[in-house]
Amino acid sequence: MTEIIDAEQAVRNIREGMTVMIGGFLGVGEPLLLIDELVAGGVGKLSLIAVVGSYPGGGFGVGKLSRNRQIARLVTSHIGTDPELVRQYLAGDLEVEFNPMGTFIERIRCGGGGLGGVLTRTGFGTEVAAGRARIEVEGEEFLLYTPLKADVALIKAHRGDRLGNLEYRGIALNSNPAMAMAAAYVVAEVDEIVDVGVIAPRHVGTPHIFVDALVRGRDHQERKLEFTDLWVDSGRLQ
Amino acid sequence: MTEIIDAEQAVRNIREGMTVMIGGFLGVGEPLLLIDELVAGGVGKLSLIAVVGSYPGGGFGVGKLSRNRQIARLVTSHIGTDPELVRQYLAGDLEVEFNPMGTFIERIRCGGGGLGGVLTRTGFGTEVAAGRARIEVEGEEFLLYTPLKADVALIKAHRGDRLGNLEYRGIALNSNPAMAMAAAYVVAEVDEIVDVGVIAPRHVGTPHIFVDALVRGRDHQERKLEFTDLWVDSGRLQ
Amino acid sequence: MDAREFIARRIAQEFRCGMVVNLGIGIPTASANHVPHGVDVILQSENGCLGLGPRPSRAAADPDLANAGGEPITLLPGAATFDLATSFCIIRGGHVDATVLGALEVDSQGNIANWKIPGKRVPGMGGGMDLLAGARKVIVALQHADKDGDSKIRKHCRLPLSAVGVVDLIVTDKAVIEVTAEGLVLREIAPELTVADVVAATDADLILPATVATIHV
Amino acid sequence: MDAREFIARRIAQEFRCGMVVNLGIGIPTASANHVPHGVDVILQSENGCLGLGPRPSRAAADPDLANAGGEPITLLPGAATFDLATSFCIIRGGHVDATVLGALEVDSQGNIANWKIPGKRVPGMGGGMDLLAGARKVIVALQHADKDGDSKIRKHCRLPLSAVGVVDLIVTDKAVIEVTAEGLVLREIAPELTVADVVAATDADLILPATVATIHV
Repeated sequence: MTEIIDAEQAVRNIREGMTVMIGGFLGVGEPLLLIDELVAGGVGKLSLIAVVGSYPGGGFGVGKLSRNRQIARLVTSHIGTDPELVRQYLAGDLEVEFNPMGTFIERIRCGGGGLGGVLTRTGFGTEVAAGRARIEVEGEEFLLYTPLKADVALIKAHRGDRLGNLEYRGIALNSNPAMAMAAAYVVAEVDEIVDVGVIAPRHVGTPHIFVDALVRGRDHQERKLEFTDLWVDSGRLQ
Repeated sequence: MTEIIDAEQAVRNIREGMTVMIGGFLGVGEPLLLIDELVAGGVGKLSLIAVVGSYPGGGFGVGKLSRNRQIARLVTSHIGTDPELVRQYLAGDLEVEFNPMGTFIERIRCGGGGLGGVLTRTGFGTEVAAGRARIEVEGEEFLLYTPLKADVALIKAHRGDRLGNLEYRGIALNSNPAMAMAAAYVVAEVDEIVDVGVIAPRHVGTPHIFVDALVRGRDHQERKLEFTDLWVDSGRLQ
Repeated sequence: MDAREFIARRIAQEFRCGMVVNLGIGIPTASANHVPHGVDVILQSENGCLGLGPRPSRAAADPDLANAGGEPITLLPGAATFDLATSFCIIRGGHVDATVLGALEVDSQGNIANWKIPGKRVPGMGGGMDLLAGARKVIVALQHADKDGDSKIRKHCRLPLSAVGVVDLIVTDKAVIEVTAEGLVLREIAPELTVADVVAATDADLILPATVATIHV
Repeated sequence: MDAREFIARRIAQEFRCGMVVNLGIGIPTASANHVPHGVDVILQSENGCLGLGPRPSRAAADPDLANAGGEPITLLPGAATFDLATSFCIIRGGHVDATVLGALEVDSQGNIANWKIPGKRVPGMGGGMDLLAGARKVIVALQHADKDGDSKIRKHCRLPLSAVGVVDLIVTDKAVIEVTAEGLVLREIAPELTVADVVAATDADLILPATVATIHV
């Protein structure tokens, strides 16, 4: 059963040392309100699973967690947009496991979908292949990556109905649907909460059975202002 | 580039001995018009990949291909609904490779998605595990299944736009989106063809880059009558 | 009441509010008709939905909506549809709380055979093996004896297995049997039977607890 | 014209109508601004869309629409959005006709290094390794020399590789070089240069065909 709670309650279950997946991609589709609460709570030594780092320049969305030094370990595909992550990594204060992005998301899908791992050509002949199991299939070798799961996933969708069904919008789904399936406790931040039946069955991106808690975040208009400021200030929008 | 053609043209590329994927599940989401044309053309010795057999009782949808003895080899999860498939299989006239349904669809997704294979617990301790490679991942063993691809996929969607983007409806998507990615030549039968822009980007189930040809099939109302008759005649609808 | 309805009714008593349940074809599907009022189970169909509703009227039947047996269905408010790849992530990933499946045989080790009779009946496993491997609880619905009167509850399955050591509960027209690490425990018997009747009708050894309840349906 | 625009303009000449193209951040993305009129390429963004349009106005900017560099985008009519799992099935599965990526170094074997400078710069590979492994054609956009004047077109890459033997075409401010089984073939040179200039500026050996064209942008 999905409960509708506030952001502060939703992150209360996250304790030091836990593995937390956070959905989104450079701010877009990130649960910004939940991240703010996680920063406010200050819980440390998190093992974070996030596809990329902060919006370029740092300090936005998941970038607030690195700035607040709450991450001990990071599984990701890219940290270059977050100077703070790069600094902590080069200083040896942060352990980072780099994954090709397609491998990263597929590992999460395997974790949620009960598959034993990912077999991919990506990375052959590079240092990411070092020490990794190679599996021969029909005469060709593939690298084996293990599934990823988490204690908690903080995800973001456009709308949620009162049962917990989620509808995504634009390209803001990115890593969210996969993470929704791969964590023991899943919190979804949404722009609006609607009555059951408003989201048509074929427009449900994540079925309610995966969603433990629903949190009303900023609405679409508030987010439009927030991203417009972000984009204009960083020279990406005229 | 997707061409809009008729059903007869669309199946003309299918030649004896080819591997053909056909989407759908017991009639629902099957490209019924394309199957009719394939039966009319009579091309034989097909290697068919279809998740299950005919609508129960046989002779409907893909069941027309078995009745017309066009299938030499079948990769599937279930043939029990089609007496003709069962008969040909028991007589040794048809080679059948049985796959657990979840493994079946994941093999196709691997074929389309460039992954090396499926690692699954399903089937351990059963005869489907016999002779199959076992891969140990983090101390647990998984069965390895190879990817599936095809020369041609015949799929079915609700609507297609003039570019070839497909929108699915109800539960009729089933195996269609995966098959769309895994064949060299993909034909989609749709209830209606609409202008570009009518299908919103987030409602596209299969992007047009996967669709080589679009065929206008029976419309929704015609299909409703066809399925009502089927269901009433077989005692599944009052 | 016929045996099939008896079994379906007893199985429905296993359902709890909010459970995600996948029902096999036949008796398992029929059990949905007997879910107690106020218990909302969420029915999953492996061909691609969560939130299966009752059968449609002829007017409401939709050519794009059917269950895994090919029967027309409705979707309840709050339902979700998805493709097979996602459907089996749900199933294999442990997100289905319980599956109810028919079987040819089950045995003392929790093994189940339900996909073929070599040389005779070879329907295929469909989604059954994935459900057996992935569902958190496996309930098997079957008649206690086959048509020759032979027990389907075996010491060891004779037919090709569908999964090893996965069955949690066996519900037949004669008994409810729990599969434990120690073996099969007889929990309930049909009203007209004695414990001795059930033991005699069962090939597998049954562990008899202090109290064996009577099935009420 | 600055070197970056020169490279972007030349790369745009590689595009053909109907090609599915993924463009990396920087010069590759800029090449989209120079696609010849009438050539409709289908731009894929690995964070989840096909059918990327021009940048939005402030009024049209949408917090749910950005490219893989975090920049606001529009979607063209006929666009499609999807999650990362599907996006990388498209990429790894060979459904992207061409990718254009920046690089730190490329070499005679078609190897490419573009994801880290050990101990100094460690951004990570992002979606780059998957694009290199999966795209049908790999075009590399880079300045011919680094800021110390050192050639980035190497006999052998010195930096950690991103992929082995995948590069098809190298476009720099000085030359267009094709990667073949025999080695690097010099196809075109910048207008103000001679073949000798380019050979001198290149660490890798260049195969010189009978005619070397001049780049027109």
